[in-house]
Amino acid sequence: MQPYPESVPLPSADKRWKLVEATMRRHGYKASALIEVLHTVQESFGYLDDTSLRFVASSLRIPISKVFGVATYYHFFSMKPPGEHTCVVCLGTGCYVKGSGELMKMIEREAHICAGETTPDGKLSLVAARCIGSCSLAPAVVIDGEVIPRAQANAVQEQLRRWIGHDSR
Amino acid sequence: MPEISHYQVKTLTIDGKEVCASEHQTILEVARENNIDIPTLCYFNGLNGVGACRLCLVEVKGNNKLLPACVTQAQEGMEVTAHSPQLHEYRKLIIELLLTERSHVCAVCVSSGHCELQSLAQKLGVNHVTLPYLHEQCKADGSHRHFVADHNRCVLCTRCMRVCDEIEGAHTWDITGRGIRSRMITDMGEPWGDSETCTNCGKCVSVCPVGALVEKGKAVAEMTKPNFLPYLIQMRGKGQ
Amino acid sequence: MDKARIATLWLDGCSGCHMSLLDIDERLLDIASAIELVFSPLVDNKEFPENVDLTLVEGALANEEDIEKIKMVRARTKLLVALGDCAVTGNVPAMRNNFVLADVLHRGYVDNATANCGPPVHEVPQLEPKVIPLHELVAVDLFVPGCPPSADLIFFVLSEVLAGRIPDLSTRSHFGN
Amino acid sequence: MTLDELQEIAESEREAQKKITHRINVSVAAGCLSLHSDVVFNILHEEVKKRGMEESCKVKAVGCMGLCAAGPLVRSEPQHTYYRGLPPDSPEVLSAIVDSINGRPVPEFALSPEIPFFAAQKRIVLENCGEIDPERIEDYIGVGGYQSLLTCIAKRSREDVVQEIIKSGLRGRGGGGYPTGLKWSMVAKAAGEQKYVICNADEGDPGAFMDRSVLESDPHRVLEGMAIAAYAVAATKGYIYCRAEYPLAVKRLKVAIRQAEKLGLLGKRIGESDFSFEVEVRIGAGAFVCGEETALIASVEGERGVPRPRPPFPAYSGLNHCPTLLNNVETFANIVPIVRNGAEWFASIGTDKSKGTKVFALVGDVVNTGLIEVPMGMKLRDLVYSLGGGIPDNKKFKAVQTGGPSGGCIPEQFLDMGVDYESLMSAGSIMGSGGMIVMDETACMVDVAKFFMDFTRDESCGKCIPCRVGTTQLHGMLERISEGKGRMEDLDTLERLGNMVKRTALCGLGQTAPNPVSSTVRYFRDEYVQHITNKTCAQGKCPCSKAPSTAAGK
Repeated sequence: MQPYPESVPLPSADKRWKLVEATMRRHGYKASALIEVLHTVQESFGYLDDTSLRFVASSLRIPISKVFGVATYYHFFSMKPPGEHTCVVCLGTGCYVKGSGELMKMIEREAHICAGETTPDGKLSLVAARCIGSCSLAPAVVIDGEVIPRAQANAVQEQLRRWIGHDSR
Repeated sequence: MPEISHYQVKTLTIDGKEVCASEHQTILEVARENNIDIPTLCYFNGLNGVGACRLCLVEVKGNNKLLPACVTQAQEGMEVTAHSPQLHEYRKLIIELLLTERSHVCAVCVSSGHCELQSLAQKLGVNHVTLPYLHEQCKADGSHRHFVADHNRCVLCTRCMRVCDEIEGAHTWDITGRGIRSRMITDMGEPWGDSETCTNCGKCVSVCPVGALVEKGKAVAEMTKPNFLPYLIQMRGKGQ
Repeated sequence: MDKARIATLWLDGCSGCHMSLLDIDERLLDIASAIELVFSPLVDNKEFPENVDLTLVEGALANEEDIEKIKMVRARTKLLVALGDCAVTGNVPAMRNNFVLADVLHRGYVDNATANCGPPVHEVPQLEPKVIPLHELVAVDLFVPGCPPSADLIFFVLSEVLAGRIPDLSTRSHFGN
Repeated sequence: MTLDELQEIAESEREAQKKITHRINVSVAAGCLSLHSDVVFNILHEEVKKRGMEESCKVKAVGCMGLCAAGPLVRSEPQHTYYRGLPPDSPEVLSAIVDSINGRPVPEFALSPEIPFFAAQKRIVLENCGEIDPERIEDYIGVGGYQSLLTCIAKRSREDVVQEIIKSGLRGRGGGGYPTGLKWSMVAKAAGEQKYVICNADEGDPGAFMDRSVLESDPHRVLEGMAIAAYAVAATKGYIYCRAEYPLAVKRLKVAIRQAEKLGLLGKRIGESDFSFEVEVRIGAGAFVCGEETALIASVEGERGVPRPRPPFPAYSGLNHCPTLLNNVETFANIVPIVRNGAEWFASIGTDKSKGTKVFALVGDVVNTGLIEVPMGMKLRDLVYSLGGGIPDNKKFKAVQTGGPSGGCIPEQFLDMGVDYESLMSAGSIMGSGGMIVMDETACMVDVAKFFMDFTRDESCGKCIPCRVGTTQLHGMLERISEGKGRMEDLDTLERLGNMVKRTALCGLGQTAPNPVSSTVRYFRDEYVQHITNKTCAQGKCPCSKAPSTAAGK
């Protein structure tokens, strides 16, 4: 086995790198830990960027193209910083049948962004989920981590307007 | 090389023809030894098989699934059908799908006349596509000193990635994204010329079946690919 | 027996397919004796006639006029042949499909123009947003790919048709040159 | 810990339970939690405390009770009643409930356990859900938990356990319906020093949340099933591959693993035997195809979750090229009752070829949305109208979608069909993981087909051409039809291309991706034709219904 690549220095003094390093250490710096490590990076920094991917690649001794390939394969990983607030609309079948598609279109119109984007002022990220398993309380929307069961268009709209300063547009 | 005494000869039939296979031979290898032509695209002799292009699918009696000949080992008593009207239909449609995916314009391609996609279309009798063109937006990358990567012509066979990883050991190439948005990348998707890992060896260009990876300065139909197999066999022998 | 009524049509293409047709050279004489060329850029007929036995169409469908023409030609032709890659696949003309039409026009008539800036709007047919091969709009009876199809291939097609057979091109033809 | 020691814990747990005369179980599974059942729990707890009744009345946080439509759900015993839709913001109501525990239940919120939704179920997989506290291992041990595992290790041979599962007739609950025992015996017989057991908790089918509920409500049940499997096939290392979208399930699994390790029920030398089995949780990252076993293995290895050709099957060459047993959550959750009650008992439930029960997520246009477990073979009509309470607002039933993006839409004429693997297959759908989405007359089947093709197109890994380009083409065709730009020939092309993708795609995702299209074309051809010829969507769901109809043909 290869020795621990202790020579890879942390990218900066930011304490969050220690969390990333801890995950790698826990997994013995094995290449198979890549996804777990990327999860830690995203949890700690909110997203993945060049610096973090290069750091993880050299620490786990994985080709950089492969790390980038893995990071962009999975929809859960984001290569852009998230907005201040996040609105996840579930587009699972249960929710879709209950009108979440319309709900999403309403929010897209409201925020002037498409699913997967963040408003230019960085206030709101809009995310489409494949199914969050709240099918029996459809349509489900997750606002800043809190599940809103049987989401109503106007309630969601009101909440969003408070964030994105709709009137000033 | 395994010793002769390890060989266990298997008998099977391909398209009714009785053929012999040695241990660990794939259906495709046996077929080619016996001049039975099974079309392939992602397969490249000397690289690991991935069974991705699905052109080499064959019917095996007793199995209700079609099996990729390139990665399926020949078995004693197998009855393989490599050519049937149904398989021919499927193969034609696969080529059609590829032709609709990106911009395969033979008329302006440096590899025209030396392109595996072009000759497969001819061989299978694909003289037009019945499905609409998708016009996937791709980039062409001319940043490398010696080579050009035109992703509009890429068929995602991943030969470049495999040769770069398995033979050159650089692993400059990989895939980003997924599904219809999959793209081959060098390093972190930056221009090829900026790659820190590329050794400029040109192996990827040699194995590319189409005009996606070519040498610079070649005009239409000028880009021929060398016979890469002897080199691969030599390198495999050394490496393993 | 009556002579076969044959036409050729030139849409969005470079005329290379017609050149290749002429490259049949001396064999043209044999063909000429068996056919009547009723419409073609090579002859001086203004009107596409009715009851045409065979029409060779070069070029893709790129503007409103192409579309009108091909519909009319289809209605008046027994055997419609897509001749060459532009007619069969869209080929080079369709490479603009990767861009928005307005951008293409801007590039051609503004960015790279030295005089008379701006795309022409009068007395020229307007371009369609996307260039399409013939069969996306009308039924095509025979596909003869190639850029251009070789003279031999065109000769083969014509002689087969004149002999009353639908030519089997399955492995004779290929895209590109 | 030995079997005797385990029984001691169970005994003392049961003794402690006996002292409690009243219990109020509050569901804190994700569905009820999103309706603030945690607040309900706290208030009820406070109310009981206020009255000084903590000794005799236990307010317990439990897992899913199933009837999500009526959350937050509470069950009160010995009143033998459920409470539905309890308002978290009304302490008066909650206080009244505590006051009533010796008398008649508060009528406005009471719900009888005798209604068909509860009474017609047969709960085997879900038997502990809503009964035990998922974050207390003692609760699980109190209802006999981990006894099956330790009994197997102490008293039964590995072959014997495999035989038991074979005899039970249990089939994989993840979708394919492959006989579980056969899979186990393949892995057991496969040569290899290192073997793995992987639990597929990447419940990717949209509209399905059975596995989520089991993991959140009874995680130990799954762990024990995995450990029995590991014992039977001689594996020493296990992974649970769980979706990142299920944070609560991940949390409870991690808690459960820690608890079990602490008691020596997982980890090294389980039950003081030579058998060791360590379990780790791996979190998915949002790729539906990772539900396919070879893609899941690639993902556990830290790679792009892309399928590999089979053969070789994971049973012979799976994780790190070692023999690997892969089953899904519900399959593992069936193991303990089979081992406890015997194969004959299990085989006596269900139909000829589909044994046991199946958990379904009943969602969409149905009154009682939620989670149910019924014997295989129950009629679709009973599921929808009796347990499900029918279609809301007196609308007409149109179809039920099963099997997620790999399944199909089953029309009215199949309502009297008994639901099992074979019948669903013959109706052009599949069992899948158990999502059942009911659609009423307002659903547009072209729109539904487009929805699923959009899903598979987006989730296709892109490795093989038929799936990568084929799903995109199929989706494009449906899009054109929904925009009123379709042609009649498109219906044939949908079928021709669909068949080709089914036959030639590399993995299960591609091989089943055209199913939602082919089943809707088969049963609802009229609707397609209407979109094409009239250029309108009668249900008003498609873009063509919004633009003024331009009837002029080309």
